[in-house]
Amino acid sequence: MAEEKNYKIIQPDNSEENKFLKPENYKREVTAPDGNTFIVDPLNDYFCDAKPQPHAPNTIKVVEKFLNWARSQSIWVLGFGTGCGSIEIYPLMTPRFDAYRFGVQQRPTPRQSNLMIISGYLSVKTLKRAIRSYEQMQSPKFVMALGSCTINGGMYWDSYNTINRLDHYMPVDVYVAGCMPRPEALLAGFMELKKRIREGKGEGANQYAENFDWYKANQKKIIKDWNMPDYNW
Amino acid sequence: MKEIINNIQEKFKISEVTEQRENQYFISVEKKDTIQLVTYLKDIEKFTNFILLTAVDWIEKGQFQLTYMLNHPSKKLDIGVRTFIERENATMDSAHHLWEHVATFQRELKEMFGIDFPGSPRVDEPFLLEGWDNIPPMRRDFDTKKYSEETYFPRPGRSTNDPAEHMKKKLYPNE
Amino acid sequence: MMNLKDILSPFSAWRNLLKEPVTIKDPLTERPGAPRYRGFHKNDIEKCIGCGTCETICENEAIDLVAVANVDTKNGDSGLRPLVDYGRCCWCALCVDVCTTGSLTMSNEYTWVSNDPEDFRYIPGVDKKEWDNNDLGWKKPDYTLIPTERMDMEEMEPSEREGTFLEIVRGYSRAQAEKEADRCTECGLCVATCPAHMDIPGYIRAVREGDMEEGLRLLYETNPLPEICGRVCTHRCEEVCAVGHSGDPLAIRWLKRYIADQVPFEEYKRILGITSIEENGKKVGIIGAGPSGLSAAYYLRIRGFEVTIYEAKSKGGGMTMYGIPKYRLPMNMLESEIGFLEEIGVKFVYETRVGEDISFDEIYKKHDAVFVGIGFEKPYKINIKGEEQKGALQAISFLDDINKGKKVDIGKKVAIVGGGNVAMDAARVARRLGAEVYMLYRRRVEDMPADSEEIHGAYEEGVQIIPQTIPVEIIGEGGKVKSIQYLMAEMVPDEKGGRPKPVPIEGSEQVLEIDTLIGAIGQEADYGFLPQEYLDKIETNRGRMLVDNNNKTTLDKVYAGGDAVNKTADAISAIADGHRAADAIERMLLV
Amino acid sequence: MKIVYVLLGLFIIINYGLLQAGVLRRITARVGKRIGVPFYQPYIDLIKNYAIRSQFSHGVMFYLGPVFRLSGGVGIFLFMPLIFGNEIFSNYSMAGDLILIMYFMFIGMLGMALGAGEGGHPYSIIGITRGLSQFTTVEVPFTLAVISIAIQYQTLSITEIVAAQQGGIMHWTLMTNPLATGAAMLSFLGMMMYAPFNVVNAPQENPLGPPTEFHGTFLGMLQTNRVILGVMEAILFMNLFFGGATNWGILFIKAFLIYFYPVFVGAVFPRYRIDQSIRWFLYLPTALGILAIIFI
Amino acid sequence: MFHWTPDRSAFPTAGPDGKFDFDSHKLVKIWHGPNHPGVTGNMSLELTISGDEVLESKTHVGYLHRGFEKLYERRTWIQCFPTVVRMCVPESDSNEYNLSAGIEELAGIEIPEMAKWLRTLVLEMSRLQALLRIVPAQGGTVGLGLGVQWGVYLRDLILDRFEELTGGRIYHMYMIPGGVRGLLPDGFKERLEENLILVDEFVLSIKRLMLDNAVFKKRTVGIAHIPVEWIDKYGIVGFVARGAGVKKDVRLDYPYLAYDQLDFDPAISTDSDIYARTWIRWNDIITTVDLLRQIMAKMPKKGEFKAPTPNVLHWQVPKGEVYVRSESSRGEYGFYIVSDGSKYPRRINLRGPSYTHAVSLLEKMLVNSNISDIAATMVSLQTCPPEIER
Repeated sequence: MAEEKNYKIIQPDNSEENKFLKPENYKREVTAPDGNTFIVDPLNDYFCDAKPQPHAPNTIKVVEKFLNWARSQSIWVLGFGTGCGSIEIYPLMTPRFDAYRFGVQQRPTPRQSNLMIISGYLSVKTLKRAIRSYEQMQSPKFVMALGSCTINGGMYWDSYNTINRLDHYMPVDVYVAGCMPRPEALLAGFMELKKRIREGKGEGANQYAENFDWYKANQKKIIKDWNMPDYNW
Repeated sequence: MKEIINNIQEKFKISEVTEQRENQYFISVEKKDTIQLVTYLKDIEKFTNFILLTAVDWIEKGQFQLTYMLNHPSKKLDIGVRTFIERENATMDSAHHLWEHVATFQRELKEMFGIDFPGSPRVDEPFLLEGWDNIPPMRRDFDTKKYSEETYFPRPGRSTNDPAEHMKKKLYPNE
Repeated sequence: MMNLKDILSPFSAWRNLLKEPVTIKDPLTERPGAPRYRGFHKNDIEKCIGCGTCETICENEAIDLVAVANVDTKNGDSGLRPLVDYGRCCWCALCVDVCTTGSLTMSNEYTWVSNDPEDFRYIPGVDKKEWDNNDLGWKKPDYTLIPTERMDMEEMEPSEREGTFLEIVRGYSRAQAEKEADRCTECGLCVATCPAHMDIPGYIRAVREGDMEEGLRLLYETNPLPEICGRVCTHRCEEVCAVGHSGDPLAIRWLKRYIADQVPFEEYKRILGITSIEENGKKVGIIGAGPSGLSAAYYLRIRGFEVTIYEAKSKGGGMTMYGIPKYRLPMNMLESEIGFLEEIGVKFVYETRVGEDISFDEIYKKHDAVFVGIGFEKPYKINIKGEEQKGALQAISFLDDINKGKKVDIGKKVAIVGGGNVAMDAARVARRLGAEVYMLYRRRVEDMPADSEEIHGAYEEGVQIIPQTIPVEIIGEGGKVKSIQYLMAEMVPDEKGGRPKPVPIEGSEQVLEIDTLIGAIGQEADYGFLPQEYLDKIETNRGRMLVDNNNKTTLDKVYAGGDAVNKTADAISAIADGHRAADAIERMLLV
Repeated sequence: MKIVYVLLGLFIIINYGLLQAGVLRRITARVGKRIGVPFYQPYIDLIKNYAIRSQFSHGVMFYLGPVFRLSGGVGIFLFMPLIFGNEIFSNYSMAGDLILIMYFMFIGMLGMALGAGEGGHPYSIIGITRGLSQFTTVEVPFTLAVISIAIQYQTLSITEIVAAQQGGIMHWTLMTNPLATGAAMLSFLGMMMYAPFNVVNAPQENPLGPPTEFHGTFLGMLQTNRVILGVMEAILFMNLFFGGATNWGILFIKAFLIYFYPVFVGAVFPRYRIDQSIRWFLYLPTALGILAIIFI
Repeated sequence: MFHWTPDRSAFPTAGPDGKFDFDSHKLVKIWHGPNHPGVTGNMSLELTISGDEVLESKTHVGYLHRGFEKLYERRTWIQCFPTVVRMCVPESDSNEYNLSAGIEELAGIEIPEMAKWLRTLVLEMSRLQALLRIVPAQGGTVGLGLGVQWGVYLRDLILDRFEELTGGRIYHMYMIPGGVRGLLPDGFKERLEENLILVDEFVLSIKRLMLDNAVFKKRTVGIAHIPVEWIDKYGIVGFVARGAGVKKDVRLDYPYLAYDQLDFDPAISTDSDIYARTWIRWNDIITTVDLLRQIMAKMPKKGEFKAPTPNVLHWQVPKGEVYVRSESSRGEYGFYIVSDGSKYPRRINLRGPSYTHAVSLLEKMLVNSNISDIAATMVSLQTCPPEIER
């Protein structure tokens, strides 16, 4: 990519939401090679397309109940091992515990996944990717948090690079205690999640959309570098 | 091993020799001689296996200790070359030309301790952290607990009691 | 390059189609954790003493100590119980391994799922959980993270002890002391038990770190007679020591002694920072130079009071001087302690018995406050026939005479009546004088009020203890004791729930030939010095003065402490009394 | 009236395909010593995907991709005679339907290419590029085999080919033209995208490949298509090489066996790299196809 | 007939500043990870590709950075002991051993004989469970998931033995400074032997499925070749070095614990490609199983298992520095420990094999390789991000 400056930075105002903004995230007026100019807001354009919208459940109760049942029986897990707990996903998806029989499958892309397992501690760097993955997932989506680290920092409670509580950054449906939780405990977590989904309580996606500003403010407080790596797609 | 140490002592000014084990020695050398000594150990004494390069923060003395850990693969000897550099504006000569992986160590030291290695490839690129805007975290004057408590919302509602204090409060509050 | 075998051999995997899958049908119920599994915590709430060692070792600060309803704070039990935060715990079980009582364990339960992150905290044993009755799980293994064995104190061989009054105990060397101090968990349970509430963890830390001056400062904060306490303290702190639950308790007394021994007296003033005292012009009179009086004197003096001590005897120290044999407490220690007090300006008026040489009234009028530390001087009589004969002694006067250096002829066979520390001292002193010693005690050996190490020492030195005996008559011959007749007793449980009572067995009379009989069944205070007008105002209860929380008697301006006030009747309580009274006097006079 | 029969056939095929997928997953799970999913799991997955609440689009072609793909599958179905000699389930079979079906097999892939390209994810583009290249080479031996049997039977109508094979196992193309069958069955491995020819959506390399960005209803459509396409390709091979079916029972058995064959191979082999797989198809299967034409 | 090699002259090349011209439309930049099934653990590779060929690769780590070495400044020596385990997830016991051995060396503690054997046992079991996962995973990277299913099941059986012996499945926290935390439970030997028999069967079946598999060979033979000169240049250790014909094994070179009383000879190959490295690790399974049987036979039945240590609550390890190493399944695993004589360690630095394997070596190896081979290359180096980042 050409390094020459073909844009003009627009100075932001001194409002509260711009407090944590770094210079590279200021809005900018970019001049295209053909002479047209347009404004780029790195925060929006590079990270999140638009504020997510809440999606109401189906108004017909019976239908919603049936769909929730289907959702609970077909949980596609995003194959993103964020921390050490992911090592226990191996036994879970293999003969010993065989979570497939409970409708759990792994999916390599967030677009098709319903459940994100935050397997333990999240460093700031991973948190950014986890949030991006979470936002790419489609509603309804669920989050399962493994281990002490997601509840109150766990072993890394005083580390400068790991978050202490996950519920400040994304809505969590189920916590599983352990360090790390055994596969059985994870299965118990899946059962609890299924129960919640069937009861219609798995509305984390809507909760995220409704409190988007709060979540975003928390995230912005610690993620100093909002720039995504330069994808050219 | 003794022989090698003697050889080095003849050629370089070694300030301290510590024998940790029969086959593991640590020697201290001045900053300006360090890379020369490491090169000598690699090329002449055949300590061809570079194990690690790391820093220790001696904040009381205002110094960083850099340790180059070298290994002699066939004679099974380890030698740790220690050198002390100033903590302020710490810089050190780069050794990336000797082994390919030294650059990685130097990149980490630059990020975690703020020790500069001019000329080392990609030394300024962040290695482990992203968007870090505080002092390099491995420096001892960086308080990780304080930073964590200020930044990462520790879950409230915890409180503890010291047994002795508590018993005083309960059993003999007036004394 | 492809050979046929390479194409066909992978298909062998299809054999598994005919085999039964290895999947566990119902993992949640079929697979309990292993017998050693480190699952969720359990705590035996009765056994736990709330020492907080688990909290100290936890690297995640996952354990809080919290007060729990139904568990009272008492001696040796802080009343706190660990609360575990599973948002922090890493299941390393170090807390279990380090637990001093072994009350904390782990179950083999491992599933805990919730949607509320605030759920994951509980007090094991108090908040009921389904795994509370799980027998399996990690238990404290058969090893120790805190050394359980006390450093042996070097002692004089029992066989060498006869005929000498040299100190038995040699004291710790530096290495020994540091090793012993290393065992401390710094829980601080002992602080509450210590009558003087000394900062025991603090000075033990000072020993560990080799900082004797700091140690001495800490000692003097609450105890101005560490040299004495380091030797003869009843060390009730060691009874509640957390480490003692799974091994030997810390040798707290010996460590105290170690600190006091390390620092020469000349340095005290500098270390304690009392180079100059700002006088405040108030006067305090102290009756009795026993531990309580000395303690009060020290604390009052360093706060600028003018302190005068009236002592009937020729030397200070009270019972520690006259009652404790010198093989336990060498004379020079006491003298230097008192010398130090004199050095900082405490006035001693010796050989002045209040009520005889000087009237109480005078003292009361002359001073802004009076502290009474008269102790128990008057021994109880055994109250049996023949007690008036020659050769029937009282332990207190016997010990006093010995300490003064008088020769006492006790003959070849001596019987001691009683089972307290004084009796032990008398017995062991008598042994040192070369006599054959019999000890007659009403109850069983385990009921003896004396310290176990005293009993042990007595046995070692060859004192023969005859328990469950009730002396009936002293048989004399020519006005001199010849033998003692006693009845054997049986222990009858007390209906009211008190300790069992000895009841004589009819017809079990036995006679023991003796040359000397020493009675040591207790003492009482002598209030003879008080004029009647004061005696009326000072209320007493079973021979002890009634005092309030500040050690103030019912008489205005008069404070009291020591044996004459508290039941425990040991030096450390007396010192605490003195300190408390000093504080109260300061409050009364200065604030 | 025909349309009702066709819809009925489609209904049966979809249900059969879903059940077959479930059963096959159970079978492969057993090879891995597992129990595996319940046999009705594909139904639930499908319902769940259609029930996803939020959708977003990368553009018009992103919508059309799955539509194209589904129309490819349905197109094959429309022109494929299912049951020989049964008027109801012969669909829109006609004289040149073999050509049409081969066309529909490719159009789905092309549609997918458009959709995946619009999706913008580099991995879906890499995946679809691989998919197109591999499918092109897969088509080579298959086309040669089809030409061979077209020469053999002198027709391009599937119904007639099936008719010519009636009268016992010895009349099947398998027996009468083993070379063409061989070439076609090898290319069938590539068509079904099981290992070793599943580099298109190899999870360890380009997570999922073309459908990376597809979600919810889009993914549901792709899944539906996958079900129809898989079964229909098996039925095509059954019709061309294994004597067709005269009733549903035979159809289910034959289709299952034919479908099982790539699964059988795929479970125990790793995947080829794209260049290796292209090369592989251009060696043995193509040679067989050429021989089939020569020795017809 | 169809042999074709890419015409490298037509490839885009980096400009004088070392950067690529992305406007040429001949290049794509892709991020391989962290959310990608093909990377080992949570790390990512920034790849510049042209077609299927990688032109430049950069390793990005730090997704698992927890700042352990910083945390040790605040933790006493004993508090480091549970923490240090988390530095490498798939094979945690090397950490425990290194820390304990380092502390023991500095403090001059000799551990009891029984503890030595138990540690050896645990280290070998740990190696076995790591290999049971990673060897079939090499097949998984090229699309053969079946072996993983079998291997992870057996690994789980070994984890059961771990649970029985140490009380934990993944993080055992067993080798406490001074010794270990318990003796073998009753019947452990028999149960372990039962599992080892299953492993024996597995060794054969994985050979039939994977090592004797035509397609697997096609995918791995000759791929990701490491020349022998690179061994010192990149600090290559363990099985990767052995794959290139240099016998490096800490157990042989610097015998520790009871290894000098055991008889073993790790496999060696000169092919230095993915297949050779897989084959070596497959052989390592056999070696390890054999070692475990030797250990169980030679181990004393009873004995002290922990040497007395000072009170751990305020243990001041004497001043000094030491480098301790052990052989993990990935190669030499070293701890550099500096004590300033206080309650807290001055510095504990981990040097894992992945530190060079996954960064400088991988970056170099991936250049001009096919993107399909990246996952296989990474697993063939057995990279483990947590030990790079700590």
